Order: sequence, then C-alpha cells, then structure tokens
Amino acid sequence: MHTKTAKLALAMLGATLLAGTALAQETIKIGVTQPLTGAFAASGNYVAQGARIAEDEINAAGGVLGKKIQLVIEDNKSNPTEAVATVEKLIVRDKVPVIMGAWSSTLTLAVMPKLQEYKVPMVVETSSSGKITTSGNPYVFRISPTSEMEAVAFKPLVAKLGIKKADFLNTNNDFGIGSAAEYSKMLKGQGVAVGVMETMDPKATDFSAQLTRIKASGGDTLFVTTAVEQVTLILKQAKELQLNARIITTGGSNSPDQLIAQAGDAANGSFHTVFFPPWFPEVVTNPEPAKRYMTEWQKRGHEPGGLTEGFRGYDGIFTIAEAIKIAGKAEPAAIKDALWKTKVKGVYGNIEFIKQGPAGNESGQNIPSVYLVKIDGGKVAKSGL
Amino acid sequence: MDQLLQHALNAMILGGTYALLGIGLTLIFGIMRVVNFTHGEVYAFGAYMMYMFVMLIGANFIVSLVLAVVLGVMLGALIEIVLLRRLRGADIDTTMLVMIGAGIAMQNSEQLVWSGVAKSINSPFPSAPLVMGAVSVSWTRLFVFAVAVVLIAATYALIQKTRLGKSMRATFQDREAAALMGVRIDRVHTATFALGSGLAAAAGALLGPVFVVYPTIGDLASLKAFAIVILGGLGSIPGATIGGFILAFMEELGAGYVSSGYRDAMGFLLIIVILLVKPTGLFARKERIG
Amino acid sequence: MSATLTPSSAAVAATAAPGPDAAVALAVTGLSIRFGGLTAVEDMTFEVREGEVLSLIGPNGAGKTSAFNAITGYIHASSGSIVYRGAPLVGLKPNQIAEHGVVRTFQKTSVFNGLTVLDNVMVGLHRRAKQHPLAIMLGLPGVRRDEARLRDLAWEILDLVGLRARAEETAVSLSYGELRLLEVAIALAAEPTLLLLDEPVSGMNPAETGAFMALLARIRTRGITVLLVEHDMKMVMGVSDRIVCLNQGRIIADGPPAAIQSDPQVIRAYLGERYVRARG
Amino acid sequence: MSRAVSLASSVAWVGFLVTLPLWMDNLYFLHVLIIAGIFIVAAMSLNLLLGYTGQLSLGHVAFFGIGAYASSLCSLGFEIHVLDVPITLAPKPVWFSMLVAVTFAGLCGWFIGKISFKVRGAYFVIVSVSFAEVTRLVALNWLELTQGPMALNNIPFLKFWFPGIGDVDILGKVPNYYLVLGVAIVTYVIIRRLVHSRAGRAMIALRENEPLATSVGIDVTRFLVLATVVSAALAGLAGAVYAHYVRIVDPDVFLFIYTVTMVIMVITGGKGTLAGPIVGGLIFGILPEVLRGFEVKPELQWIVYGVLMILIVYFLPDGIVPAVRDAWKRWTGRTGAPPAEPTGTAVPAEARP
Repeated sequence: MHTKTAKLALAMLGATLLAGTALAQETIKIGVTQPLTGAFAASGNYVAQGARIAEDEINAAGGVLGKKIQLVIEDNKSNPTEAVATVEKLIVRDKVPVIMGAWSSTLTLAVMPKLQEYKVPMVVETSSSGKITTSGNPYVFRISPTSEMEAVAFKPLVAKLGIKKADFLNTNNDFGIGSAAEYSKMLKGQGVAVGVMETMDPKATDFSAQLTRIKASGGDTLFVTTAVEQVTLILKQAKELQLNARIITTGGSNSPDQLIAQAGDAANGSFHTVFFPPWFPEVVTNPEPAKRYMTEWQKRGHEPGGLTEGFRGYDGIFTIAEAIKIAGKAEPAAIKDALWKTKVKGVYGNIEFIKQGPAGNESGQNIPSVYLVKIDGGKVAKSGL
Repeated sequence: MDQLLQHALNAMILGGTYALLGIGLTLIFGIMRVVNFTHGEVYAFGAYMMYMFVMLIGANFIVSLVLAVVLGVMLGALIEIVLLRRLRGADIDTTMLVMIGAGIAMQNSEQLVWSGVAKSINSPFPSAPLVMGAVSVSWTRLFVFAVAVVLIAATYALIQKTRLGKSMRATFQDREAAALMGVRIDRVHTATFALGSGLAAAAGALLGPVFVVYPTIGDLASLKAFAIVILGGLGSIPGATIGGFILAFMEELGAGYVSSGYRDAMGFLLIIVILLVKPTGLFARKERIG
Repeated sequence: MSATLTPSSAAVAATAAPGPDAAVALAVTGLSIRFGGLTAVEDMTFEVREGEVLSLIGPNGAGKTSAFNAITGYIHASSGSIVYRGAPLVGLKPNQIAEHGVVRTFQKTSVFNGLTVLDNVMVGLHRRAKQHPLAIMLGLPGVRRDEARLRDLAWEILDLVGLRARAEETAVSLSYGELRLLEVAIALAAEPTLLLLDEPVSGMNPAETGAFMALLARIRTRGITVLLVEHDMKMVMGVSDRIVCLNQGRIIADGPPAAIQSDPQVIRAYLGERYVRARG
Repeated sequence: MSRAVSLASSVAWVGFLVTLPLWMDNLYFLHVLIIAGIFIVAAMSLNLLLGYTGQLSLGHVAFFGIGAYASSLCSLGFEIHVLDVPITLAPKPVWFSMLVAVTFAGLCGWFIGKISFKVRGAYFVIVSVSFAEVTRLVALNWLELTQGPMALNNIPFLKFWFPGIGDVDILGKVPNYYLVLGVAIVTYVIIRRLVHSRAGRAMIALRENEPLATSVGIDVTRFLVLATVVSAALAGLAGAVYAHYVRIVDPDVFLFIYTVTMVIMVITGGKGTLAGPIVGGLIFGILPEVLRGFEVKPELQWIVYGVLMILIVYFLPDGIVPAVRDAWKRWTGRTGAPPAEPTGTAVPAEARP
C-alpha cells in the first residue's frame, strides 16, 4: 500500500510541475540569485529591490525584443550550497537563459561550476574576489570592481590620511580574505606597517575579542571588510571598547546612511569605500540613470541606506537586457557572446567588459569608479577620492 | 592584564543574560520534564517585540522592555496551554518532538513577519562608554547587566518566598505527592512555562539592542541555554545561574586567547566533557537520568 | 495479603528434593544494601543448592526484592559477597550475570509489549544465537540457518509454557496470567541454570496458580535451580525445598517448609506481636 | 500482507523506480528525487537509532556532514599544518574517498556511541546536538582544511566501472539518480537484515524494555554502539553521495534544521518501521515542490512542516505506515496474519527496579 501513496504523490507533483511550465512563454525570464535571508540579507534585498526597479523600467519602455522581461528571484540564504541549488533551479526548472548574482564572492564562486556545466552566463553585480574573473570561467561577467582595483584606487589616500600602521578585521570568506589580502599588499608597498589581521565568521555578532586584540595592536587605522550588519556592530563595539583607530570599511557594501541610522554617533569619523555616492550624484559618470534610479528608489519607499547597494541590481538587469537586445534572442550562448559587445551607461559608470583570466577562457570584467566617503556629525561627506 | 580585565568584564555582563536564559530553561525542565526547543524562539520573540516597540512604535525603552517580557510570559502560557497540557504524562521524547515542531513554526513565522534582514535596535543610553582605568563598558551593557541581576533575584524570591514558588518546588520534588497535597499541577505547569518563557524573552529583549535581531538568533540561544543547563545540572536554578557565568567566561576567554571562531564551540565542548566526567552536571543533586 | 500458613498437600514438589549434601550453587554472604540512610538488607547470608527450589519470604519491605536486585546486578550491594558456581557476581552488570546463567523475572509484569509472543521469546534467546553483525549485514547463509534454529527453540519453549496458540499475538493482547507465563518463557529462553522468580503468581487466580506450579515442576526436571520470592504461601509451601524468611532486612529463619511454618519468629513477623501473644 | 504479496509489491516498486528516468524527461523532477533519495538514506539510517533503539539522536546530521566533508577532502586532497608539520594528502579516486568517508563516519559513530551512551534521554539529546554544533564550528573555522565559509568547491564526481561498459561518469541527473537508487536499496537491505536478526532484536528490546533486555543477557552499550556505528556509517554514505552530486559542501551542511528534516521524515512515515523513512522522505522531499506550485513562500512551507510535526505527534503518534497497515488489516479483516515487522509503538519501559 505504500506504493499507492507514493504514486499519488508523484501524480500530484507531476501535475504541479506541468502547471508551472505550461504558463507564459511571452516573457523573457531572467534568473536572480541573492541572499534574501541570512548574514547578507540586508544587502541582498537591496540588490533585489534595485533589480525590480530596472525590470519595471525596462518593461514600461516596451521590454526587450517585443517581450516583457520577468525576474525569477531566488533566495540563496547567504549560503554557498543553497546558491548552487538556486542556480540549479533557475536553469533546470525555470529555464532562464541568463542569471544575475550571487552577491557575495563565496556565493558567486560556488555557482560558477554550474554555469559552466549548463553553459549559462551570469552577470556578477557585487562580488569582489579576484578569483572570480581569473579562474578561467568564460560564463561570468562582472560589473563590480575587484578588491585589487579598489586597493589600487585607494593608494593615493594612504599618504593623505597619514596611515602608519594598519590593522584588519574581515569576514573569513572570499570577500573578506580577498579584500584584506589586496589592501595589505598595497599598504605594505606604501611602507605602512600591518599589525594584526583578525577574521570573523559572517554570522558573528560579538567582536569584543577581536577588537580587544586590535586595540592592543595599536594601529592608527582599522580596515574592516564585511556587510553592513556587521559593520554596524563593529562600529558600536569599537566605540564601547574605546578603540581610537580610524575605521575604514572596504567592499562598498557598507550603506553609510544605514550606519548613521543604526550605529548613531559611533559611526562618526569612519571612512567607507562606495561605488556609487548618492549624496553627490553630480560626481558620477552618468548622472541620468543615477537620478532615475534614485527617484524611483525614494518613490517606492525603500531604505535610503540601500541606495549604495541597490544600484548594483539595477545596473545588472540593464546590462542583461542590453545583451539580450544585442543577441536578438533569449538563448544562453547568444547572450554570452552579446555580453562582450554590450555597452551600458549605468550607475556604475560606463559598463563594458574587458577580458581577464587565462586565454581562451576569459571572463568579463568591468572597470567602475571607486569613491571614499566619510561620516562626520551624522552626515556623509566627500573625502577626496 | 588590561586585556584580561576587559575580557572578564565583558564576560560578567554577558553572563547575566546567559543566566536568565538558563534559569528559564532549567525551571521548565526541572518541573515539567520538557526539553524546551521553543526557548530560543521565545528569546527571539522578546528581541523582535523590543524592536517593534522601540523602533516602529517609538515607545520608551523601559516601557518596551516591560511589554516585551509581559508578552513573552503570555506567549509561554499560551504554548503550555495549547500544546503541552494535553501531553501531560507523555514521555520526554514526545514532548520534545512537539517542541521542535513549535520551534520551527515560530522561527519561520518570525521570518515571515519580519523578513530575513537583521534589525537593529537603538538604545537611549549614551554611546560613549563608562571608562574605568584601562577597561570600559557601554552604558547599554551595564543596564542589561543590572536588569538581568534584578530579574534573577526576583526569580529567586518568587521561587523561595511565594505560594506559587512553594508549589513549584513541591512539584519539582515529587509531582504525585504535590498533587495529593492539593497543588494544582496544571496551574504550576502553566506558571512555570510562562515564567521560563518570560525570562527568555527578557534575555532577548535585553540583548537585542546590544547586538542585532534576525530570525535565526533563537537557534544559538536555545543551544547555549542547553549548555548552561547541563553545566549547572538539569533542574538546578543556582546551577543555571553559575552555569551562565561560566559559559560566558569560557566563551570570552576562549575567543580572546584561543580563537574567536571557536567562541561558540566552548559551551558545547564543555557539555561533552562534563557529561563524560559527571553526567549529572556540576551542581545538581543526584538525579535520575532520563 | 492472605498469608496462610497451612501447607498444601496438593502440589508437593514433583522431584525429590536434593539432599543437604548437594553442591552449593549460589552463596550470598554478609550482603548489606543501603539507600542513603535507609537499610534495605542487613548482613544477609544464605545458600542455594544445585537443583533445589529455595523461597525467600517475609513481609513487604523485608528486603526480598532488594536482595534479588543485588544478585542480578540491578543495584549495588553496599557490602558482602555473592558467588555463583565459584564466580563472584558483585560488580557485574545484569547482562554479564545473565551470561553466568543467572536469569530473573520482575515483580511488575515485564515483557516486550510491542512485540509478538514469539518475538518476545526470540529476544530471550539472545545468548543462544550465533550471528556476527557483519555476517548479518552481508546476509550470509549461516545467519539464516541460525535464525531457523532459534525459531525452533522458541517454539519449543512456547510449548513448555503452553503459549503456542498465542505465538503470533502482540504481547499487549495477552491476559494477565498469560503475560506471567510469557515472562517465564523469556527467562527460560536465556538458558538459565539459576532462575530467580519475583512473585510470579501474584494476582493470579487459583487455577492459574495451580498451572504455574505445574510449570515450575517441569522447569525443575530440566535441572534448573530456582530462587523464588512469593507471598502466596500455598504456593511457597507447595513447591519449596527450603525457605528463607526475612524481616526488616535480616534473616530470621532458614529451613524446610515444615520447620518454617511452626517457627514463632516467622509467625510473629507475619502476624505481629499481638497475634502471637494472643495465641499464648 | 502475505510474504508473496510483499515481495511482489517490492519488485513492482523497484521496477517502477528503475524505469522512471526512461519515461520521465523532466530533469528538475529527477533532481528533486535525487535529493529526496539522499535524505531518505539519511532518514533510514536515523531510523535505526531513533526507531529501533529508541534513542532520539538530534545530532545525526553530524555524520552526514562528516561523510560529505571526508569524501570531498579525500578526493580533492589537502595540505594542512599541525604544529607546523605539514600533512599532505594527494587526491584519491572518488570511490575510494567514499569508502574512507563511510569508515570515518562509522568511527565517529563508534566514538560518540562509546562516550555518550552513559547518558540517556534528555542528556543524550543534548550531547548529540552539541556534537553536531562542534563539528559545524570546526568546519567553519579550520580554514586550512575545510575552506570554512568559502565551502569546498569543484568536488570531483564519481566514476564507476561497469563490466563490459568501462568507466561511467556519475555526472548529471540520470546517473546520479541510479546511484542514489542503488545506495538506497543497499541501505534498505542492510537495515532490514539487521532488524530481523539477533542484533536488531537486541536493539528493539532495549527500546521496549531495557531492564528486561539486560536480564536475558543483552549488553546495552554494545548494541547501542553497534546501532550508532551502522547508522553513522550509512549517514556518512548519504553525505558522500550528496557531496559528489552537488559538488560543493559548506559548514551549513551541519545545521540543526537538516537533522530536524530527517526526524520529521522518520516520525511522519513511522519510526521503527522499514518503510516509514521512505514514505516520510518522499512526502517531505516532494512537498516543497508541490507547495511551490501553489506559490507558497519557503517560510510558510516550514511553518507547515512544524505544524504537521505537532499534528503527527498528537494524532498519528506511530506515523503513517503503521496507521495505514492497521487500516489495511481492519479492512481485509485478516487478524491472524503476523505483522510484517515489529511496530514502533513507544511503550514506556515499565519495571524499573
């Protein structure tokens, strides 16, 4: 009799699966995998919100190739294995021809073998680890800067800020480790002493042990690399422990407005690299899309703190839509080829892909701008990068 | 030395809330023989209530704290009446399975209502710390510690001095005899679960503003509460209090001098070692296992 | 509890009682058992000879079950020694004591409720099975042969206790009397040389008790020594070769049934001082 | 159900499952079945402990994760430094790595069984949960070995040698489906043989009535440890298959929620029955996809799981399989037939001296 039960379940499942796929071939599906829950949930949700804005804007303008685009957004739960599962679902079940994701470097690196297996291209909107574009995966196209680019852009500021000894506190994942490695390399090249290099689990909330050691190390500057949730806590706890070093956060997922709202005056005096400064939209390369994006973001009542993150999703979807237009059809191979020819005037700047990685299997890499801002008196100020 | 002092101070402060968590769980286990997997979820509930009152409604911090604890007490009473009352007399595994099911449903309800994005709660205390020589501590944490100590003392008083406390102690020692002596077991169970849950909610509401609030904070809270209770011996309130402080010291010193990554592992390693050496916990009277 | 002290001539031991020169099987020497401040058994010394049926009697709380538990390893003796066929049993776990052939039943009915009667006995046959775990998982033919052999043994035991007809029933569906027979069947399956029965006929009606006494006689013919704790004096007087009477943790009498019956200390223990004085 | 009917239904079942990929071209559905199958193997292994010995192990995912990590690390190779002494392992073939994983998981089971069966009930539960949490934290923090939160990626797939065909890559859906099916059948057979033997009866006896079991000479620790070793080894096998299928492992494989998933599968299907974990595993392996068809959010799906778990404990405490079997028996009215296997009625051990 257990056979019967199982057959019934199978029949039910078959029916629902059919119902799911029979619908709508009038839209072009674009897969999105983002951390909507878990350690990076704040950032992942911002990126998804930005992507939704782009989706609606593109569809309002008539869509792509005469069809509307439809985002299929999956939650990768800030977890690499889940990220792989979402990509598997998007490609095998939803049959998307192209994907945007997966926020964190670790998540992106995790899904890359699947892209190769199914030959589906992915636009990487946030991840910063150098490995992503140098490991010879021809299906990844990154619009965000690498940690190395960020570190190089930061170089002139070392002397300006008078950094003599730097300590590091970063997540023990590809994002944090990669960033700390690039920055420390750059700083050593500039003759700066590097003190302690502390790491933390992306889910940790108590950093008193690390901060106590950092305080003992006595550097004048602390480089912090993680997402906004942990940055908030680190600023608060550093103040509690009277850590007087200047705190600089790298990686651009720091949402300074959110820090001001949540960390209060503990955020004062901290520096943050961002890849889009919504406080001074006049300085960006393409003020037009930036203003459209910001207006819509405010209109939808999204968190102001998310502006520095959401544009990544906005640009990512525009990049994909443009590539589909150039490809002339919504098929993975065509979109992959088209991405090499895609040029988008985005919030990141002028998005286009240069080749990186081993010859024959190059990945695409964009070169966006990097900005350093300072929080002072509860407000974000330019700091001259 | 300064570093050690700072670690010790941090541990003291954290230990207070750990003790709250542990006392709540150990009361529930000792009196009801229920391994309570909803404990961490009530902790998370307390933290989210604090977020709601302080950040969304804009209520006074202290008023919010009181409301969060009261709601935690009510939630606990509700869980006991709806889920556990009908399982009176069932074996420990059965109630445990029901509690696991309830815990899953509660955690995901939290995620459904509040989304997976971590919430931050602002505290009204100045962010500049209180500085004592080389060590410093934030006013928020001091407040948390003070409230925790008051709650622990109040719980002791309740258990030792009140009629309800007397009934609870009688039930703990011998349920049948207590029932024969006219103790209303149903009422004692509801009160116990409500009290234990109130303490968990208080711990959540107190630590919410210190850290951040997200749907899965309850997982680690539950596990740590188990660690504390095992340390102190199932059912022992003084044990749970001391266990809370021991765990905090282990974590803080482990994180400071061994590896910060293994902070949370300290408690579990301790449990495993203790159960091998002295299976009844450090402070329990000899008690039947099972 | 009706403690009649009149002997029953109906069911005298089927086989001749072993003489006093029979070898000592179980020797309990100076056994004391204390729980906290409470003394359950105090300096108890007695012997069970090979092949005999020895009964431990005494009022409730006299320490009979405690002695049983100590002999079979369920509680720790505070002092004293327990030796079975030359092997000291103190400190061994119950399963190790069973390995020595000392097997017990429990005062409260105790079977494997969820299993069938046959499976209950199959569990009891644990000691007689020869199956290596790896052989089991590989499904070797030796395991299958061993299972068939065990099954035959189980049927044989069910025949002995008279439960063959109920073999496929779940234990919970048995009547009270049948359950008590099943307990004995489980114990017999473990191949005891010394069988300890803890109040086997309590709660049975006279017909069931009679049947049980007959079963006991059949068990004796297999050469199994029996140590019995029982309140039913009719049964005790009927089956025992010798009786040890306990009161408040101490042995107050040790002898054949006829001697025990007329022992004033025993009568006092059972019926109280006033009764003895009243009788003069 | 007579033996012949039972055999016929098993053959029909297996035949159906073997031919499934031939007519089912929905690859995603196969993926769902593969994952469900892996969890069924894990749930079957848990059932040996939870259902047959009656020990509620809430750290079972530790063995699954240890199997996954051991097999991945062995097949990827690694270099670690213990007190500055480098220890290197060159990559090994996947089949060999899987064997290592099963052995290693079994050893961990032996260790845990040895140390923790001093304690029972609530204590055992908490020790098992703690053990799983410690393994997760080790996987998270021993970066040199496990890559921590960066996960072990690009895990090689299994190559299997078939006589006459040569090496076959177990890559993609269909080969993995057959691999999982094979592993599930082997697991089922092993557990079936075990529970119908002296060892299995000893385990069941401990669940039903421990004092009585020891009185007939059953060594409690020995058989609990045996159950844990076999259970851990099979869970490790499931983990290894999982690792070489999804080809990525991260520390979250040790999360409590996966143990809970296995527990739900076992108690829903029927603990202490052979078919229980399979029925439960199919239901909870496939239910998420059915719920997705109704646009149910994942949070809501888990709320449904939690509530279902409570309802099962209240209203179907023995699980689906025993309930259906009883209904079948009542319906056919055949009372004399023996039950196919011991039922999992949780009867509290009575006589504790």
